[in-house]
Amino acid sequence: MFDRFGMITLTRFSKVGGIVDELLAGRFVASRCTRCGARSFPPRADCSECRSGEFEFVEISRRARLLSYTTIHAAPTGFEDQVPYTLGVVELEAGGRAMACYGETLPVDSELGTPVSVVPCVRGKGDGLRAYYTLERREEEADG
Amino acid sequence: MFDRFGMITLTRFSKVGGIVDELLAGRFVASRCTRCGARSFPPRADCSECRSGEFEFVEISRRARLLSYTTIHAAPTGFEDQVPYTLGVVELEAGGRAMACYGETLPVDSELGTPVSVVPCVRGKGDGLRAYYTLERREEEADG
Amino acid sequence: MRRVAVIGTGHGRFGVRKDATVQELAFEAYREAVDEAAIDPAEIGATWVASVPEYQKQRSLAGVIQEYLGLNPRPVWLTEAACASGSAALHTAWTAVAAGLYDLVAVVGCQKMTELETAEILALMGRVGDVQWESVFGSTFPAYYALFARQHMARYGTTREQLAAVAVKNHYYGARNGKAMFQKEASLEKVLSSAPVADPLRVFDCCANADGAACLLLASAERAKSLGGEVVWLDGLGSASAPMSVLRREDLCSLPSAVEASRQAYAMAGAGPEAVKVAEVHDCFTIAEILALEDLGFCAPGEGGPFTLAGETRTGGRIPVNVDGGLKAKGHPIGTTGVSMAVEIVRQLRGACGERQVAGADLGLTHNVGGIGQYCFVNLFRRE
Amino acid sequence: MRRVAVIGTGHGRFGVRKDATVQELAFEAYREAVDEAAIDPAEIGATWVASVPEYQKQRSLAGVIQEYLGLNPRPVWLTEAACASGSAALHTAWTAVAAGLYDLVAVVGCQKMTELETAEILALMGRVGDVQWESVFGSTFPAYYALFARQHMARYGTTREQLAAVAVKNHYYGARNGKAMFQKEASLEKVLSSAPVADPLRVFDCCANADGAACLLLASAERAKSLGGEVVWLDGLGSASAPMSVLRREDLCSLPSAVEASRQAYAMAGAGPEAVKVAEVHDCFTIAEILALEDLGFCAPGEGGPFTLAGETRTGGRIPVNVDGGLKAKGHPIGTTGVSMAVEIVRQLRGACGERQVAGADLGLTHNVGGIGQYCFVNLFRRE
Ligand SMILES: [Zn+2]
Ligand SMILES: [Zn+2]
Repeated sequence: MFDRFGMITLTRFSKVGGIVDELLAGRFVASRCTRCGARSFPPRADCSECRSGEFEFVEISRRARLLSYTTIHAAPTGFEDQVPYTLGVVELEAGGRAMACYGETLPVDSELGTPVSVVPCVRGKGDGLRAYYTLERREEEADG
Repeated sequence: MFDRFGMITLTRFSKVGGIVDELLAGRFVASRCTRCGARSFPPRADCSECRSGEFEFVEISRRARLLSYTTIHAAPTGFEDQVPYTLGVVELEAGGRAMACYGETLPVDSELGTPVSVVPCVRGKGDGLRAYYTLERREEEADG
Repeated sequence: MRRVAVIGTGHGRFGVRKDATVQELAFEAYREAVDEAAIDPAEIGATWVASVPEYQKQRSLAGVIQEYLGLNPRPVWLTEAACASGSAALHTAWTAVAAGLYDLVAVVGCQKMTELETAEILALMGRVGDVQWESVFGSTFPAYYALFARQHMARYGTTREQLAAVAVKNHYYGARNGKAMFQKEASLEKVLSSAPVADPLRVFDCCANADGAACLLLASAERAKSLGGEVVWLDGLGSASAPMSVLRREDLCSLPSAVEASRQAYAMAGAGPEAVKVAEVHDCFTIAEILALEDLGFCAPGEGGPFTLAGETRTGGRIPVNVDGGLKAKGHPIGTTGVSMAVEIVRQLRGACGERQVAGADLGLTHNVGGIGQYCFVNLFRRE
Repeated sequence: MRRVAVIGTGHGRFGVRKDATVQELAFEAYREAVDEAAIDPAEIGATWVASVPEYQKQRSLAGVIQEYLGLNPRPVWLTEAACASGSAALHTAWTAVAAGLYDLVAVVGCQKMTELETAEILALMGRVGDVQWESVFGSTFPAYYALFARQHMARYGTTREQLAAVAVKNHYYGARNGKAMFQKEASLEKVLSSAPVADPLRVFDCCANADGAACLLLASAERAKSLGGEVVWLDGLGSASAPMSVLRREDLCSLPSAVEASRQAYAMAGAGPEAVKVAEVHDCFTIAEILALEDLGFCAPGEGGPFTLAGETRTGGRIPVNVDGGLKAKGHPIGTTGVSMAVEIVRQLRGACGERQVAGADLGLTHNVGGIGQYCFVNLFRRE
């Protein structure tokens, strides 16, 4: 399941593989410990607060701010056709951070601190299916 | 240079890469420390006795005895088309040991201790050139 | 040097774990160890991660594990000694506590072997030996032990039935271990008639790649005693090497690193093989368990086969060996194995092994071999 | 704990070594160290090998190295902490001698990075970070440091010229180090106009993959003093971790593992940054040297750029840094680097560095980072 997450497959199996289904349904989710309620993005199967291994996915806000970014000119395997591509790290309003590629709407020269949205995306079908998210432009007062 | 040694390439560069030229010339050689005279098969660039890094190749007898062997049915990458193949370890009369595949003349059910010869072989050309050695049958009193 | 105790053990389920990442596997074992020891994780001064890196897509695994366990900023690094990586981590941890650097540390063995594609596994299988002079002729991991087995059979008259008896015994105990990969007995006929891998070894002579994790918590004498109850001590450590290349070994009927490591461990613990009540030995192949029995002094050289066939390595025999199923039935997540062995011995010394329990176990031994013997670690654990 | 000294150093030529296997590279450094210390190798009680395994076709390298050095049956294993693997081996060795397990041990850093095919290197480059949540979006090693650089520039006004000044300095010294990969100066213009890699970092902001080996011999105080002459002591060790994932780091303008490791090392050695006369810091990228200057307390947070541009990190400046060329010009055989840093500092403390010598160096520091800071080791060496 997890092998469909992201732009290429590196990790095939994970207890949080269900994130793929959530993204396919258009939901941006964090994990939530069902014992103590601690939330995490990126999702974790095991709670860093109380060590419980029971969790659920909860939908969270897509609202975020740009923390840093880089435009990559020397690509690793699987990204050769993308260069140059821009990768950003964002601080989520719901807590936690995400790394993702810039979507079409986010200008490459956006300043640090710029409001962005983390938007679920699906590409391909069958064996070629990929579920991921991109960083998109967000108007300051608009919601995700 | 060393990338031509053996049936497949794993090690591309070595100070003892010259063994390939020796095998191409039909010579079975050991390394010899030019300071203290210590010989080694497999060859070593650095002397285990005196730590000198100066060595030369010296031709040695092909005479050997079978120490152990196995017939391999589950092949690794590069040997898929060979199964089953038989691999032997021999004790060289000149000192040291060699591992190699059985050549066409050595019966697969030879007993341990059977006299064998270690015979230089060359296969292919250009980029496909391979230099190696095989284990062949030897009559007790004949010379390799 | 301070005396060092094992105060917590954790062991995940071994097998094909299509449900978890390697760090998620590690967490299962870590959770169990922390809960068992009932300590605050903030006490853990450092962590050593044992894993053989090339099986995982995640590079530099130690960093990911320490983050996932929530143990930053305390130090962590990885130890690798092939199939003995777990014992290398345990040795490192023991030394750090013995030296007085830390009072409480963690050892995490974790390995994910079944996530790679078949082609990747076959490529790794072809690079187990010395790649310069051996692998280029097609040697594989079972092939080396097959060379050992052939010599042992020729010199001592060891038989296929004796080899198979190792597998039969280990499957018998694996069937009684809820964490084992193969929880199913295997008949002598099934072992003898399985498909050939590297003659004379067959499928049932070989252990299987597995996913899985295990964890140990070590502490200084003072901290261990403060927890109350009986303490299990790591009192004897032995560690030695032998030439990587089979072409540089004097003898193919013994692992010289095992002989040397056991000599060190017995001397340090002040106890010989006759005092050992339960042992975990490295049965990556059936012949390997036979060699271990001889190298450790449980029986004379050449006697390993008859000794096994006579049942001396079963519970009730002279020295129960691998009564958790061994690598053969429990599975062999290579970086984890040394840690898993130690977990079993500590639990045996605590009398916590249920129907697999060896009565009166007060001194236990682990024998963990790397590759074809280029490394061997022998450890002695004592309950007191 | 016993005090531990460095009694021997060896350093091979770094670069693209199309002449040698990794064990042959290791032997060059080992030979130099043994000859320099003038000891009998039979005295070496154990060896730790530092290397990042995935760059070599040879699996379980430690076994091959120990055999090729002729040190069987003494124990050996490998330590891995990404680019800080060398310091992890040194830490392990220090602990074993300090605990009293051995009187004399060897640390061998060795790495062959240029034997892989380009496709294999590109695949490795794409798995440097957390593969589950980061690498699947195309992150690379320079990309992470680019994220750090971008933040540092935004927060503190650090400039491209200041970053470039690190590279210019390190190439200046590399041109004076016969073992360096790039023994050639680089102008500010050349650095600034080199091709972009991960914006704002360019080719000359990045160190290069290299082949090479280095070796250290450590001994107990008693054994070290018996050799006569001045002794170089390893008196302060610090080692810490930080989350592997950049998504779990509080701040992108500092490596928390470096701050914590240096705190430990200064406390243990009883000396602060003002007492350090020469330092080797982990300049895998130009921004990394700037962060190091700040994390180690050589200058205030945000001052690393101006501090460098003012020449304070050159010989004659406040604290000479990487006067062997650093990773940038010397080359970065990742498993070897931590050992190479220690070799340079020990030689500086002995006054053996010729035109690169720092006058009056009696306390030296190494700062060795693994990956993007998931590991950091800081060590303090003292001549006495
Ligand atoms: Zn919780
Ligand atoms: Zn010599």
